[in-house]
Amino acid sequence: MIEITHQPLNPEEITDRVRRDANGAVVTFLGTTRDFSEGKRVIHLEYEAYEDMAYKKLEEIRQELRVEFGVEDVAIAHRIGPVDIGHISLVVAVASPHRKEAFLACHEAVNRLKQIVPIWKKEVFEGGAHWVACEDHEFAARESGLQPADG
Amino acid sequence: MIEITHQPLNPEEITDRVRRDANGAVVTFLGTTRDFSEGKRVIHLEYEAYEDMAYKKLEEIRQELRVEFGVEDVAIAHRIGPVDIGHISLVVAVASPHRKEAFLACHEAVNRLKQIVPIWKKEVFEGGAHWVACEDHEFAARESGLQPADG
Amino acid sequence: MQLSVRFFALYRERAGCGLASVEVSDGATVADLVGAVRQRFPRLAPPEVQIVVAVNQEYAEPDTVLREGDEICLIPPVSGG
Amino acid sequence: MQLSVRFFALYRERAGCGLASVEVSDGATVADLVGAVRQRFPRLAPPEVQIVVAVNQEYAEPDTVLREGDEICLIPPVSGG
Repeated sequence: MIEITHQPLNPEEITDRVRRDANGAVVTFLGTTRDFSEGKRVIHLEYEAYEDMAYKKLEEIRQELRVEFGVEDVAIAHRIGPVDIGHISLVVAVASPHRKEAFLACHEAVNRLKQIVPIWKKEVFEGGAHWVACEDHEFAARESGLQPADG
Repeated sequence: MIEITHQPLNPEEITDRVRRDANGAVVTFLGTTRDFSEGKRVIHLEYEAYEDMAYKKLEEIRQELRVEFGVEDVAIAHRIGPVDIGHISLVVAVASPHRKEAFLACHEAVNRLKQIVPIWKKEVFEGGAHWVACEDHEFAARESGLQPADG
Repeated sequence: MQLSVRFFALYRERAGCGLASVEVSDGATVADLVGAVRQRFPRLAPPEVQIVVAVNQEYAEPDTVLREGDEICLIPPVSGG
Repeated sequence: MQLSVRFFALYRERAGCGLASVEVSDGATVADLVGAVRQRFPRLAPPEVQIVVAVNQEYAEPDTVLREGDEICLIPPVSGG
């Protein structure tokens, strides 16, 4: 099960989708929005996705986990739109007969998601905002006298 | 929070105990009872604990995770007594600001629990039963003509 | 030919729109398209920053040749999770 | 001296009880105690299998010296999780 949604995520429901009597291990990752980022207090977060491609890339990750770790039961859900501090933006649940594969596959799923899935996070601070991981752009833009379009 | 209980475990409640606004990553492990063990259908499971020492050893693991991975927020709950197939016997939840520490610490907690915490699992099959990990004892006992006390 | 180009996140804000129609010559590559987009939206990214492009929902190399009707999207550094 | 010894899981079933009082000489070690327990409960474990002992809720070495009132428990291979 792969889902990109504006609704709050329900980790228990998502985890239940991968549980089966043959699986002795279930590993669930929750990505939650932090109150501080690089020393600055975040007051609000916003996620944006290129949805069709994001679904495709998440499905690709699920296939890779199947091949590399032999795990059949994987659920990934990402929330988009505004997400309050302390709330859940990502749930990845992996179940397998034994624990090692479940841990490795779940960790790897999150790593790959953060590398290739077209979803973006904007952190809003007091008096400013930035798109995470776009520091080079921001820095380069400041250096070259350009201002971000959003001020 | 460390707990050994005869009651069914509630993973969501246990996970919520480690969530804080400073933590961006929460990893939860569920150990669930499998329907097959080494090719034999399990019809029933039973856990037994040396409770006082088990609490002490679980607390020791929590301290080790703090020192080795810097994780402050760890919850471990183990169910004992009879546990039906597909139900949860163990919940380990670890939260930390970043994901790597949460994944490694949670995995390591489960590994250590299975090595040093005095809790035992008995699998009941059709026509037999055995205490898991006591195969050496059983094998040696059969070889020397001894029978397990429980038949 | 006219190509529709989508922008998300930082690029959407910098471009001031989520979708633009860009004119390139037939047989143009991804690199050619990026050049045309940069000319039209100079604030998008400074010259030294490479812009990643997805064609038909797959990451594309600069020498990928584009065709009319391709779904083209400029992808700023991702940060989901 | 008389020592109280606790059994769990496989050992509890093999001993047929969860608690036994075992007589050892003063200054006896864990190894001495295990010898006395094996004599009293020969079905507990075959001779070639080492029996792990916890004293006062901590794993103990065979040469650990025991004292009256120690909390002693025989620990079969653990399998929680």
